[in-house]
Amino acid sequence: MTQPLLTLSGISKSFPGVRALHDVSLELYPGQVTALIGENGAGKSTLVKILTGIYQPDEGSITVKGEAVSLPTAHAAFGRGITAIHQETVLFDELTVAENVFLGHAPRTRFGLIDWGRMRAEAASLLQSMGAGIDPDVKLKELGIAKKHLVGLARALSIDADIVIMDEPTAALSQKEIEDLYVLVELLKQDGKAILFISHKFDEIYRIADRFTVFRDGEMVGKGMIAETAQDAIVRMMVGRSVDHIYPKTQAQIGETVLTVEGLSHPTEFADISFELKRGEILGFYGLVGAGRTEVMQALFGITRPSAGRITVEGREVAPKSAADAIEAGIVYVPEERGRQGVVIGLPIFQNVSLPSLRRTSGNGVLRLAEEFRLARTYTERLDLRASSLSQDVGTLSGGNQQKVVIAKWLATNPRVIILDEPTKGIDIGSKAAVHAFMSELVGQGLCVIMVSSELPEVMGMSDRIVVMREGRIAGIFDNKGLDPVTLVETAAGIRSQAA
Amino acid sequence: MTDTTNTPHRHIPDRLDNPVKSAVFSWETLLVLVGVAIFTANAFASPYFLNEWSLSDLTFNFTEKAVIALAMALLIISGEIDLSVAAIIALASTLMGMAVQWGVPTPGLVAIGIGVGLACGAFNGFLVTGLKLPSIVVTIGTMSLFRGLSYAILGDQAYGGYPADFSWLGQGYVWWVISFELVFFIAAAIVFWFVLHRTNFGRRIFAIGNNALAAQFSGVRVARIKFVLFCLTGLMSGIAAVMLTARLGSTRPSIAQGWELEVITMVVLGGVSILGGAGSILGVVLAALIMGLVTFGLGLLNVPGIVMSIFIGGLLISVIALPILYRMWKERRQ
Amino acid sequence: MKLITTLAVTTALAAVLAAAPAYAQTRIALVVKSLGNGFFEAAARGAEEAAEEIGDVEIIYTGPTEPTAEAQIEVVNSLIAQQVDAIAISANDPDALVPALQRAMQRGITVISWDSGVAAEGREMHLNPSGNDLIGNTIIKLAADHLPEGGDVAILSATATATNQNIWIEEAEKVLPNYPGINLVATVYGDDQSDKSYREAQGLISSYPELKAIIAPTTVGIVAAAQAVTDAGKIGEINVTGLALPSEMAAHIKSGASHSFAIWNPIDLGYSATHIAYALATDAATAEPGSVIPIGRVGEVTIGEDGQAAMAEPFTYDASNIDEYSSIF
Amino acid sequence: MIRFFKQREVMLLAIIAIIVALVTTRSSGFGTPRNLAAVFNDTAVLAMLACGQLLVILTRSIDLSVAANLALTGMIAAMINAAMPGVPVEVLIVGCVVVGGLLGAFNGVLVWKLNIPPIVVTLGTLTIYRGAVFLVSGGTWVNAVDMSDRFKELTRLVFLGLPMLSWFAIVVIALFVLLMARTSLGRSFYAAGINPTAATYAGIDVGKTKFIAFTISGMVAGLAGYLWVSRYVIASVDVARGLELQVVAACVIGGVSIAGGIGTVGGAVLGALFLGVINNALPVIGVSPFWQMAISGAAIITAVIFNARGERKRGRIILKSAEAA
Repeated sequence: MTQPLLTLSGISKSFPGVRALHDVSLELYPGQVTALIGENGAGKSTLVKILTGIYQPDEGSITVKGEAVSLPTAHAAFGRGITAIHQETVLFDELTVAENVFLGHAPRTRFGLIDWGRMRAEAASLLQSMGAGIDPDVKLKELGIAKKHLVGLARALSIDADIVIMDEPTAALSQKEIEDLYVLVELLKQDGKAILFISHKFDEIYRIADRFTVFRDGEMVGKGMIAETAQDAIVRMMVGRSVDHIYPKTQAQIGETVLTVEGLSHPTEFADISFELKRGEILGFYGLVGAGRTEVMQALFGITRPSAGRITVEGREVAPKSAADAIEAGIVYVPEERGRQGVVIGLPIFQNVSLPSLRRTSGNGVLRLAEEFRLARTYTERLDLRASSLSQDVGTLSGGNQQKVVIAKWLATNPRVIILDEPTKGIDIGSKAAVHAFMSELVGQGLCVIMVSSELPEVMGMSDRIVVMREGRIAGIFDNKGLDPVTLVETAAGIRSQAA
Repeated sequence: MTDTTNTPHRHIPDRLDNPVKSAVFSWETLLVLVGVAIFTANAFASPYFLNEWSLSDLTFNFTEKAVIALAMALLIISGEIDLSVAAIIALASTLMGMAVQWGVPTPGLVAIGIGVGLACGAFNGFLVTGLKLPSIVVTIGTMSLFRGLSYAILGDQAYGGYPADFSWLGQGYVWWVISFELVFFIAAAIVFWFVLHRTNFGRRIFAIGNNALAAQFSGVRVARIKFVLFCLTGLMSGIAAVMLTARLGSTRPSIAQGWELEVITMVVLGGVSILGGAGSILGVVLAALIMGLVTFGLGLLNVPGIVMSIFIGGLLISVIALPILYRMWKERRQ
Repeated sequence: MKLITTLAVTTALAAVLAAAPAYAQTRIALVVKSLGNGFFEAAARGAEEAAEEIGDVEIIYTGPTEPTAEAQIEVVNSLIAQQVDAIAISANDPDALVPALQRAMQRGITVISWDSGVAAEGREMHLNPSGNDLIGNTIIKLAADHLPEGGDVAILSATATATNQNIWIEEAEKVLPNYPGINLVATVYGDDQSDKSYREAQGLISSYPELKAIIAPTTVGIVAAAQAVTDAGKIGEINVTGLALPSEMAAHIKSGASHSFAIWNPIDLGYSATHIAYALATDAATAEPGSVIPIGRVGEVTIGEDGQAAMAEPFTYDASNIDEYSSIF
Repeated sequence: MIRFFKQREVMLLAIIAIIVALVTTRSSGFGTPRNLAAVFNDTAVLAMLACGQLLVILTRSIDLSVAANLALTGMIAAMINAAMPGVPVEVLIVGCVVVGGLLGAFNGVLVWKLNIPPIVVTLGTLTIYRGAVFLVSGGTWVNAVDMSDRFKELTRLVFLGLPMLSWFAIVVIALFVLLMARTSLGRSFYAAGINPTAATYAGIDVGKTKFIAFTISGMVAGLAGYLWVSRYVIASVDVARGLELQVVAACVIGGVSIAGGIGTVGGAVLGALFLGVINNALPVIGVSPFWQMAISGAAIITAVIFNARGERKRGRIILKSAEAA
């Protein structure tokens, strides 16, 4: 049996009040992909930060190629041949592609100065070898998210690292781009690199990983070979119990049309969007990243201004010029980027919940705290929020609980239409199930829901009907009864077209 | 866990901290202690300090600046800044002076001063919220522009001849040694306290300062509120211009030179986060008092003004740095 | 926190100890436009000299950091609170200081202005360093004396708001007809900042190729103008003159950038102001038109109809006497 | 996009050229190489300071203490020169750079280690350093007579037709160009400003980068301290009061984004030259000097609007990718 390229043993790390990792161990083998699996908050990100020199472990040892090492800085991790591709694209928008690839380890001239010519040439050949047609001279901000990921990957390859950490690399990628990524991972394996692959998606873990390690609550709870282990077994390790109903979709009574969108267009983002939404219905929006789904939703929510089209809610035409207008019209939006757009970190939970409803909780513009607490309690308890008090800063909550605060905030406004944009992205299985159950409950009460999701099982599991978008237009609208997932994927990718 | 309807819900308390306890360990408490210490030190240092007229004169050292600081605090809490406030005073004062030459009576002068302030504030607000420009550079620009216009109008001249009843606004006493300026400042502080801490508008300012994008996504009309805050800051600068002009009885383009930095120092010293999202009116009022006490106290000892400014600068950095250093020291000991 | 308290208490104690013996004395505050200006430092030395001469006088030399009226009012307020016996002020604004100084007078404090005046209702009398007409005439004469054939001259002033500079320029313009051939082409303002004055002087040099003299009735301006002329290689072509302290201009007299300049003696000015303030504060004299106040070694002044008095004629410095004075002030 | 930014600098250069041309039609002496060299010489200090400020602004900070730093180091240099004329001027210059660097490093430490917002730190040190000038000098001036000839002459010596002051600026600007374009340190200022998180992952210590930026800005201010005092042969408390805002203005006019990460040495220098040309042109064309301030204010506002338009010129505006955190 081959020796591990990297071994972690007995690693512990605590933050004030939180034990992030306790006595965990991990081995990475050359030429193999090791999947790191765990719910959010299990300690995966902390581990990545320790491996890349951002955090220092309180206890434990790190061995690279049989040599005990310490990684005091990101630079030191570099030096040991460890590199990471992060969940989000952590790169530099204002710099060129070539510089993004080589920042910090650029080729030098004889005088120790940066050699721009060689840098460009090397970046170009690297990108070419990856099959990515990206001009090394353009600024990164000119690229779409998927291409940015490829640049991130090129950066990782340029470092010539032995150990590559991929932290949810497919989270923002489309199906086609994910396939391309798998090819690259194969190449890396053939090169003898050790890969740590972090993912929430079991299908991809089974597709590319050789080994797995499972974390739960900061501890290592299991490891083994993928080929020898069944999916349920891993899920049980992750959650400490078995999850039966991931998609508890119950059929609600479908009623009259609530929302009608006709010919909604925008100069650059989308065109000619028309659909209807009925009472008690969950309408899925599926498509590749960048297909324009979020932009359509934000237009309905008054954030982006459409250039043409009509929106009617319960027969009344609305033209939201701001989120405030949309809320008044009964349309609310749970954004994908929770931290930036969803919650106001720094304000306590109850103030987050009452923010859009202040007009109702106050008397003539004067705050009434008791009313706010009452409102917040009603909705957060209904969503089973886990918090020590309503005056707690919302920033101290986990991702899943923050999402509950956002949903509570909207329920408190008595909406007609709830738009959920990637509602379960980056939250743990437990909270995910709670969000799904709650969606079912909402439509049961006669609300209607639009759910934007890139997760095929989620879209298929939750929606009554599915709108597929491609390149800013609607490529098809499907009834979910007996729908073949292949149809959806092919429509989204433009392989198949359907007259809706 | 997945069942959200039938099981009894977990109860979440409103608060955990005892409000009294959190009030005791607040920034404002620190400021009160600093203020009392300086007051006591002043009383010991100078036999002339504990005298009703001295204490009354002391208030003139800060009231006009503090009136602007009230509005500036709201603006900074919302995540913006206005460096042009002193220049607004210059322009407002200049136009009031111009109006005097045309024989405009006192009510008209006050209206002009406040109106010019409001217009300047609206101009800043338009540039920042309408054209989406960063407020720090916009107001560096308008700072030159407003004062520059004042220079262009006045040149080497000065305006004087303000009516006698006008000067009461800057020099008059409402009762005993209590000046009009002080009364106005206290009234304005109460109004601002109420608006910031007790109204929806104030709550929205905090939300914007913590996360403007999320606030916008929660239905807060961010641009409109920021615009109002710029107007408010301009308005208060206009009022400060009225009081200062009335107190001086003359207008020159160099009036209120350098006040913007003093006003911002006051706000930051008052515990308002320069990054936005946190702060209180009580803190700003206490900081204004402290700055008045320090400058007047050192003045009584005939300490040169420039040494006072070192003291203020040091105070600004140290009151912010000391709690951080203390926290670091405590963490290291653990 | 603790540091601040300690500091404050220490300062307090030190001040109490220092201030204790001061009560019996006559306390005269010499308030200047701003601290850190060589001219006023020299005046303060004169005041100290007068205080020593008189005996039981304590001089409080003070002023704001920035030359603004608001800052000066704060200084005056703290002097009122200290119940000083007299305030002698060189004002940043003739009108703005009036209310504060009136309050001082109401509280029984003697108020006079010197150097840069306060409007009549804000002081008992004003001591001009010299007659405004004399100064106005002198600055033109200094230029004309070296221009027998006449020529273009320009004035580089301090801030556009400086009272005294403006009066002198006005007076200078009045006497211009007496100097045929002298042609005043421009008046610019350097704001008493060296870089701005320098740039304004450069502007004059390049805009007026026929320029023969720059007159700067302010000490920052004249130094900057002399430097600009030197740097432009125009020594001998353009004569820089005006009002300045000998120590500041010594180098330029020697280089030839300036043939001559004038100034009253700032030491004498501080000295005289102190004597007058003392005399008025102790009721040895009254401030009414016609009264004559002795001012020690400088002689005496007579208060005119407008409540003003002039100390002495400006004194001209050139290569022959510069060394003698440049080490004094 | 690179092309676009280059274009912007060309545009600024063109605007400056047009102003020079227009002024020359009114006063023929203005456009002569001799006078333009004088204008450059006049702007040299501002341009150098703008380069230092560029580093600080790139890292999402601001340094308001540069002018006070300049005044303090200048005063110290002048006082040492007056007291000990024997100390070689070269030593004094190195001393100025060191003292200025230390003052800048003090700002940097407060920003780096205590995480105090830069605007608060430098607002505080601005008043402290300015006050310190008063304390060290006791309020007195250091005049031409007190300074040694070499101290005064060094900035004026003409070499290849330009005074040494201009050469100092040219060398400093050249060093900055080299630093920013060709060294990893230079690139790390951009990286730290564009995306601090990503910079950390790329092995850049963002706090330390800010510290270095403040230190370099301080070093430039220190050098400028000597140059200023030598050029205007006077050291006083009031030296260069208010210059800090002009320095920031030069950067803004030169297209440096106050949000960090965007800006070039060329832009900052051109921004300074723009202000220099305006300052020098007004007295020449006989515009009342009282208009100067209003004009430079209007120029700053126009430049900000112009810059913002440029930054916004993007293809697809997708909200969520606007700021890849």
